Amino acid sequence: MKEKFLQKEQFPKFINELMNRYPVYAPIKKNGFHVFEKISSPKIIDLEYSNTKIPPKELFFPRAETLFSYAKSKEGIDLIQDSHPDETRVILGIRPCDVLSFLLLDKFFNSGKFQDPYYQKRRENSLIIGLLCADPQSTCFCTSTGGSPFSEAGMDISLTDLEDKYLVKSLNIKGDQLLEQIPWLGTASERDIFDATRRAKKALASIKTEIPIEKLSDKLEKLFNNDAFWSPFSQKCINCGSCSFLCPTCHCFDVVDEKTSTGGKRIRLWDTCQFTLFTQHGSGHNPRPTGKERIRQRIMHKFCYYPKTLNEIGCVGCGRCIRVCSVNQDIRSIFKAVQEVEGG
Amino acid sequence: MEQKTLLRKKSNPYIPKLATITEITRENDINDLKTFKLVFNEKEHFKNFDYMPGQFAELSFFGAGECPIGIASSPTEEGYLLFTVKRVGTVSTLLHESKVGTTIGIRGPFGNGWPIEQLIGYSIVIIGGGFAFSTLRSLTKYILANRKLFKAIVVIYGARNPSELCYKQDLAEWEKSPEIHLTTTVDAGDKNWTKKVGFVPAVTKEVAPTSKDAYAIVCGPPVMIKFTIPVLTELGFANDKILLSLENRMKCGIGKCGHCSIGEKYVCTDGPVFTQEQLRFMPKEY
Amino acid sequence: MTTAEEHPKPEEEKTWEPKILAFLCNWCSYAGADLAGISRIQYPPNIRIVRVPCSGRVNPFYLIKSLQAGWDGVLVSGCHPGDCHYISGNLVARRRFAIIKDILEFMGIAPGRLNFSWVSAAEGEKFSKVVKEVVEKVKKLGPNKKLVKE
Amino acid sequence: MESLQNSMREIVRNLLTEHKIDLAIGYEKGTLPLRTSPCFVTKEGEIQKLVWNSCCDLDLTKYLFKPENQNKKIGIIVKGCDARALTVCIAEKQIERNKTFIIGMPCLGIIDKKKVEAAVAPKEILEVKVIDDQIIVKGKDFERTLSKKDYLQTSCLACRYNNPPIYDALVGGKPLELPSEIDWDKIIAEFEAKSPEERWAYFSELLKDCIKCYACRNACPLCYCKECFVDQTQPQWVGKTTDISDIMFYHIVRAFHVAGRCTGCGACTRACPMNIDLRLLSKKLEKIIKDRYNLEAGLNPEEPPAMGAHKAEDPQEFITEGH
Repeated sequence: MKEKFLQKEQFPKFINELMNRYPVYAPIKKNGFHVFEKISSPKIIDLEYSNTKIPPKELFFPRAETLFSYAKSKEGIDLIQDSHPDETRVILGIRPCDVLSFLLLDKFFNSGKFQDPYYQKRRENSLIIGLLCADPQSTCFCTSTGGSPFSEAGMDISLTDLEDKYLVKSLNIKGDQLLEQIPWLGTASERDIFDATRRAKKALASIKTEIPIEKLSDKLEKLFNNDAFWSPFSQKCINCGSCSFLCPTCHCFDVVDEKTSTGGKRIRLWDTCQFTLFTQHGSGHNPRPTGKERIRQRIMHKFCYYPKTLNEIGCVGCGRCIRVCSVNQDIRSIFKAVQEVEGG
Repeated sequence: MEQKTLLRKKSNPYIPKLATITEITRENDINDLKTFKLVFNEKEHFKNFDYMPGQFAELSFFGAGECPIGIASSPTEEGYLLFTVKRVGTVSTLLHESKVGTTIGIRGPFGNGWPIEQLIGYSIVIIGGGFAFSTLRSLTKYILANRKLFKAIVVIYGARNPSELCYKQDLAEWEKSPEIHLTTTVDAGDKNWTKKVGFVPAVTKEVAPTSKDAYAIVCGPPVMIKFTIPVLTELGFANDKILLSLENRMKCGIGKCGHCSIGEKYVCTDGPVFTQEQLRFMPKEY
Repeated sequence: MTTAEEHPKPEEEKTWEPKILAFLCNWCSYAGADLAGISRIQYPPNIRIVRVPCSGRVNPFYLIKSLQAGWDGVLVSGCHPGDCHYISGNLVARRRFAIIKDILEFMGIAPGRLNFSWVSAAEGEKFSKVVKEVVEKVKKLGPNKKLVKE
Repeated sequence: MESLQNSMREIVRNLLTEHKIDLAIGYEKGTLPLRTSPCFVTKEGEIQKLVWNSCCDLDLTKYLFKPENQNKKIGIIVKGCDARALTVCIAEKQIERNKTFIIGMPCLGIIDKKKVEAAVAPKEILEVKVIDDQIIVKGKDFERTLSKKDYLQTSCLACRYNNPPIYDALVGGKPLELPSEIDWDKIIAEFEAKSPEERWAYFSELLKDCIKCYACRNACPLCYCKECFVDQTQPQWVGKTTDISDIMFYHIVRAFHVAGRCTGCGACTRACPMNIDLRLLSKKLEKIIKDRYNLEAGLNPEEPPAMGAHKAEDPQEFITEGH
């Protein structure tokens, strides 16, 4: 019952049915790359893509988000919270690695003494239709970070591209309920499921990068004060924020106030540990004064601190940072160097 | 769709509670230190603001932003909060320029605070330098209000010059009190100064508080801390009996924004109070 | 050079008055403005004056920030070339202004929003004429909508 | 190419063994096709890592400003455009000429990886070979041969200084023929013929994807300020939000700050993760400076930068006379 198929020529019909019920977010091609956007028509969806430039974390943790506004009045100050739309939305076509990044962000934003209401609300209101990854890129290493090109974790429904059709698999009750609303979907045959399994195996085999992650955290901890280890990497880095801004698991933010003549608002914005200002005290003292400390922080945070506090690697192996780096700083070289230091 | 609703008392940790400045005390001659007395606009917010000495709050100056400030009042002082602010950045400058009656925002209390329960039954040595004495004032006040729970109380408080010593009224009271042994010192005295002249580490050595069943609690500029720790070690304080409060750049105060992280710890939620023992194993990124 | 889109709508046109921010050099144009005032020379009340120690003190930030803050036009006025109190501050200002003006106009800010003039302390009459000209220019352009932050 | 690479390595070898430099900054093979990465050579044994090919796109001048590279004698590999940027830095007294050994490379144009990637998208490039004027691109199930001249960096297409204007050693020795030219004057004139609204719309549309990662600033060899205006907080001139007005503010001021200094090396465009290309603006800047003051950046290390100088007779057609 849960495994259906969707002929590709019926894809627009499928999307239209979704759009009749929910706002739909899907990858579209813009300026030479893909981004997730709320779509106005099924035609603009482009699923022939490896992955989006901006990770879909943006849908839950936007680049800029108003935390609250305030208005000045004679009596003083009135705080106003912009209520987030309560309606459920569908996010379609997300890759497994990016969905795993949501699970990681869930652990971070929803755990601890305080929870993040903005992130939480958006997560609750989203239905995730994932697109399994038949053709991973050479920079992908999701299998090393606990994922896989056919991982369905975190999805409500998964889509597998079978050339002329999609295998549509519901993975939980939310998925079931959604598919019940589209009764005309055909039930998948044994053959469809067999094809999907074949593709999964092929995809898995095509990922060549293997990072021995066990003990990575301990090894990095020992390397913390080893300047000779970090300097070749910090030497190359120009400390721009592109790797962390475009990382699906980076979640640091800055908070700024914006003033208008009648009031203002408090906004949070993506921030990155690569910037000087990130840690600089009001006195001018900077605990991470140079690029070396900052690049070390990024690596340590993902591969040492994350495992220690949340018992997970803070990386989903999407390879975006490798592709986006203008000086070709390759995170895989850092892993390799960690191994070599220990081996030698 | 983008309906705007007035805030209710929903617990959104990013939304400040409104408060009014009811009193401003100028703390030093050069006038870059002021203590603000704040009162929540809605009295019930005091109930929800359940704090302990050593915790901090994020003060909002609407239109400019927030800054984390240690709470200088003690929970035993009811009906108001005290914050001593040095004029450094944008928000603190605007606070300094504000008048009584200005509405500001408070989020908090945040951080772990001084581990009071752990301190019960011990002698307490409080060592402070400059305006970093604020949360130590809170602690001293709190201990004095619960005096019977503790053994000897030694306070060593130093500043650059007599004018830089904060909370002069409290100091005068403590000086007379038999409950507490207070030593104040300055780096350079003036013609009215009759008390000690000397740096905090040297004075600590001189006062030589006993380390038997005692905790040392240190707060001050980095250079003072650097030279005071060896003195305490010499006096026999174990590293887990030395407590320090850290400061790092901070934005959210609730362990989400990432700015104040030191290794896997966040100063805002795991700190700001750490033992010297903990710090030994943490990166020196503070 | 301007198009219809920049013009205010007819009903707005009646009530709308441009707001112009003027950065005046302390040693000349500011005194010029003062002279205009003392001499009771009339000029439009649309300008607000910021006194600066020299036109060379005017950082291009000020000009962009003014537009961002919703001013409809900006005027920078300094000493005539050769008369600068600091010898050449006004010449530095001239290059800076030329570049920032060219950049902004290239990007689509209408010519006339950014203005530069030389007015000496003795030229009260000229100051009033400059202000009149600037106000007229900006009036024709209508309210500034570009770069304004909502 | 290969012989150029060999002579380059030979020069570095001599400099290192004769202790004329402590460090050589060049290019090494990248981990992805079409990429190279900066390479820091201090020992003779590392010289083999240095490469020279048509993917050496980075402007290495930036690395002279790194804290770890201060007080070192450095040999730096530069193309014509990089050398011009370096010249500006020397003219502005930011880099000590006598501590820098400039190894000039004759440049036949650098391949624009973004253009090549776009040509075969969404397919992934796994291998690239450049043979003379051809780029052979291979992927999982395809192979395509592209003509190099169609896939050069836009900045290369209008390059007039493919031989470094200053150098201590010039690999290859003789000037190269100029590549085909883009007529920027024409492009600028066409753009200027549009209405202000159209021009504003163009820049608004172009910049709205900016994520404010400041990669353009960090890659720019001329953005060497210890504290960038973006990071100034008292007052904070630039709003940090992603509001288009704040994004524009940043890019306008950055453009202003490189006016009369920008040599059009294209580092900002290459570094931009969002593929924003502001070259139209930087070319216009070049033209403004040339037209107004008859100056061209990065040709003469003795000449003060345009914005650091002034003349009594500077044009001032924009003066309001108050008629």
